[in-house]
Amino acid sequence: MTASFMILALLTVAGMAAAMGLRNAVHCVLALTVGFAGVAALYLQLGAQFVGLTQIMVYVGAVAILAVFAIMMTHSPEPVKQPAFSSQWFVGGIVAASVFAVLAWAIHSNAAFTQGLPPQPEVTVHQIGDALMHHFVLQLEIMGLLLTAALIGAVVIAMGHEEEMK
Amino acid sequence: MTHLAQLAQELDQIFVLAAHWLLSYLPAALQPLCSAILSVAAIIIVFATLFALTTWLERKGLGRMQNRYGPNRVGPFGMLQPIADGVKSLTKEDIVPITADHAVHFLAPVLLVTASFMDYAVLPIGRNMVLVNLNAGVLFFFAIGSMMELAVFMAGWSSRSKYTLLGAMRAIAQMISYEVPLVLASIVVIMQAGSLSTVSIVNMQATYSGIWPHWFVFTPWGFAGFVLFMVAATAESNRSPFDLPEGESEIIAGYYTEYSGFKFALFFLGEYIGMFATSGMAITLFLGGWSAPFSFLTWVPSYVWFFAKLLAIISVFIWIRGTLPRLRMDQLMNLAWEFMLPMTLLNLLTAGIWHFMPAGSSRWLVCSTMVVVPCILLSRGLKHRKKFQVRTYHYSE
Amino acid sequence: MVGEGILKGMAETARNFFGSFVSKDRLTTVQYPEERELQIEAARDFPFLVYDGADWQQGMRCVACQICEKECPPKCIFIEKSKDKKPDANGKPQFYPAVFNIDISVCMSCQICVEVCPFDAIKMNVDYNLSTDDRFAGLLLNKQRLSKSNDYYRKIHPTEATAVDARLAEERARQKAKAKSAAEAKAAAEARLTTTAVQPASGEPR
Amino acid sequence: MSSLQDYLLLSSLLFSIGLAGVLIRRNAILVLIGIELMLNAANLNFIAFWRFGPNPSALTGIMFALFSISVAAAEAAVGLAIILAAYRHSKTTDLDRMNSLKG
Repeated sequence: MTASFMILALLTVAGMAAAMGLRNAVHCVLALTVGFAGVAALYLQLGAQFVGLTQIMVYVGAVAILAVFAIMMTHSPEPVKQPAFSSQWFVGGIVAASVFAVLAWAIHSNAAFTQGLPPQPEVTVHQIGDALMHHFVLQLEIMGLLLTAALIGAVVIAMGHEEEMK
Repeated sequence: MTHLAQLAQELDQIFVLAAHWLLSYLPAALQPLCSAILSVAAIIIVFATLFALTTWLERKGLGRMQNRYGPNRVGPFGMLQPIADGVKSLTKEDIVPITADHAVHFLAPVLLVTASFMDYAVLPIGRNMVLVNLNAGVLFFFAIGSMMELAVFMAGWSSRSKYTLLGAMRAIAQMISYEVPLVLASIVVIMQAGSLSTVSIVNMQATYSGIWPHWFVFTPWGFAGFVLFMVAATAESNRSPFDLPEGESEIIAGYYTEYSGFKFALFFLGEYIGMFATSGMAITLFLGGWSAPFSFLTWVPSYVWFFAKLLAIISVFIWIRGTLPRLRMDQLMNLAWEFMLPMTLLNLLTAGIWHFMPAGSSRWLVCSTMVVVPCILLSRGLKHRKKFQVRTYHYSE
Repeated sequence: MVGEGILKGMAETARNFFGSFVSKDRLTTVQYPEERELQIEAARDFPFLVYDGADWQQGMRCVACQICEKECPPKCIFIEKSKDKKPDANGKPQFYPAVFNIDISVCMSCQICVEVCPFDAIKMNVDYNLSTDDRFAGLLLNKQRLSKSNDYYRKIHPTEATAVDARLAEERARQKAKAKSAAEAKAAAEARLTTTAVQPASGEPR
Repeated sequence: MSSLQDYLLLSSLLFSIGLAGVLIRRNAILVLIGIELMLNAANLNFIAFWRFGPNPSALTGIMFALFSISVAAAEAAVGLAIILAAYRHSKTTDLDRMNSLKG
């Protein structure tokens, strides 16, 4: 375990935990961006430069901003005095903790995962583009279709009815 | 003759050689770290100085356009005015609203300035003068640029004021809307260059046929892309005529209304640094980066050309600011989605056709027509639409 | 086509930009501390107190009647009336202001104090170089800082000052004549009382 | 050098945090963000397996992560739009109070 991995992992976990634990929803989103940036840095550390930068662009630049907008648009004017957590929070906590316990046990018991880092593969953007255009072209087209459908669907759902606007 | 050429080359690489010479005195283990620190420090100092110079130039230029003198008291021709402003903002009281979210209020300008300085990591400001030659440099640039929206939101939200929140919402809406044409306009260059690395994009343009360079701006799609990129860049950096987020007459100063003293100066700095970075990216993508405009001028050091182009673009920014009035919010959004977006998409198509047509005058004719005619038709159509003139107020009923 | 108007506007600003270097007439700026524009005569900012003669304490016109203090809308004038009387410029014993302060950070330059003053003692100044680094004491003008000579008044508002001077001179002449006639009548009465009257001083214009 | 195990542990921790958020938060938007967290954890796994796997030049991990990010972006947009529509209907984003299925 290297020092840089430790720092990044701590940053990511702290950001994500704060995102799920803080009271103020906007603080949650701001903490979330720290977590996203940490994950992006881990991608960069693993040599996946393109994915890391895409992660920053999509998550920090778009998803976080979108969430912030949604929070501002659904903000109730009076200060909310209710608890931030659901009434069955301990059930959820137990479920999450047990999931982590099982996963950690499974990972820990598998000796195949303790191997060291293989030499850094040279991945250029050119190769990614080639792969997208040749081997993965059908998936790319489906993705484009999905994104278009999502765009139109989101606009239609969020737009509401004309009568409601007036 | 060879002696002269060697001298020119040494002058070109003088900063690189100086850095190497300095680092050679350090132990080998420390060299990569110290090299990075040296480059970062150089970038910060150079562009902070350029920021100071630009504020002076802007105030002088705007003054002259309005038949005034501009600052002329501090130093010769008022050139020390930025220093006086800096001292003033440093000694001013730092007022934080009592209801503000203090941590976020403090972090917003820091994040903005950090993000805008990080943009320079991939800009080649001279031959062999780039901080990191990332394989996905252009993507890095836009990813970092999208972080600025978050800083703007933090500033606007944490101040707990309706003006800052309105300003931040305007700014984010504007930045998101114009990021689409900004990225789409630069994609034509990536298509042609076949690379996301800024260094190889510049290297590709630094060749000459006859005396003319192969800058991408000297093609139909390149020129259209450059113009669209610059319009979107103006909106991205909240410059006039797209300065709605800080429209003084409506919302005081937008998202940094509640900032004072040095934090206000940081916002100012961040905004200008961001503007230089986007201009630098426009130079890298379309204007040939550090390459000379004519083949017989290649003996001039490369960084001189970069900064000459940067200053030229800054002057145009100032000129536009002195000329155009601010847009209305609906005009701004309509321009982005109804004019810029179709034109950038069309430009993509044009670049593709250019790539597959044989070189010659027919290629020029077809591609120019493909860009110019839709531009004229689209702008005429939008101008004659009645929707632009009539405004209805939903909330007054 | 979009862009035509923009180019036209840019040409216009460029013309102004270069024009301002070529012809000095375009520049409307006055370089303030070195050059100053002539002030129009009716200019005003804050009030001052007028005194006659050379000594500001001796010739103070103000008699501390406190009308201006009562009339001042933002209540920026503070007057403390003296206990004793001192002879004024005409030699007549009058009350005088022991304290006369104007807080010019409060004053709104409305000139009501000037209009209500029956003694032409308070007038409007034109001095605008009043910046100070002490915003409390520096902007509270006391009696000494407020006092300006009548010559100064004549210099800054010539037309108005001439009218005021003429009126005051007339009034003083009348008073003097009145006093003189009263004295003469008194003398005559005394003369009549002590000796047999020869000729009463009649025919003096009243 | 950190091993694959460290990355997998980290990603399972992130997944659990996201799962806990989904299960215990009341705000619908934060629940959606919890789902994004779980997707991120999965992406981290993809990248880690690609990097430590036997054939990194095949780029499959990177491709899967890229597609996954795109799907996540689409999901966030649609999900937030649904939350906005629900908010317009029930005037709340509190999941404990959104307990009616009537249209």
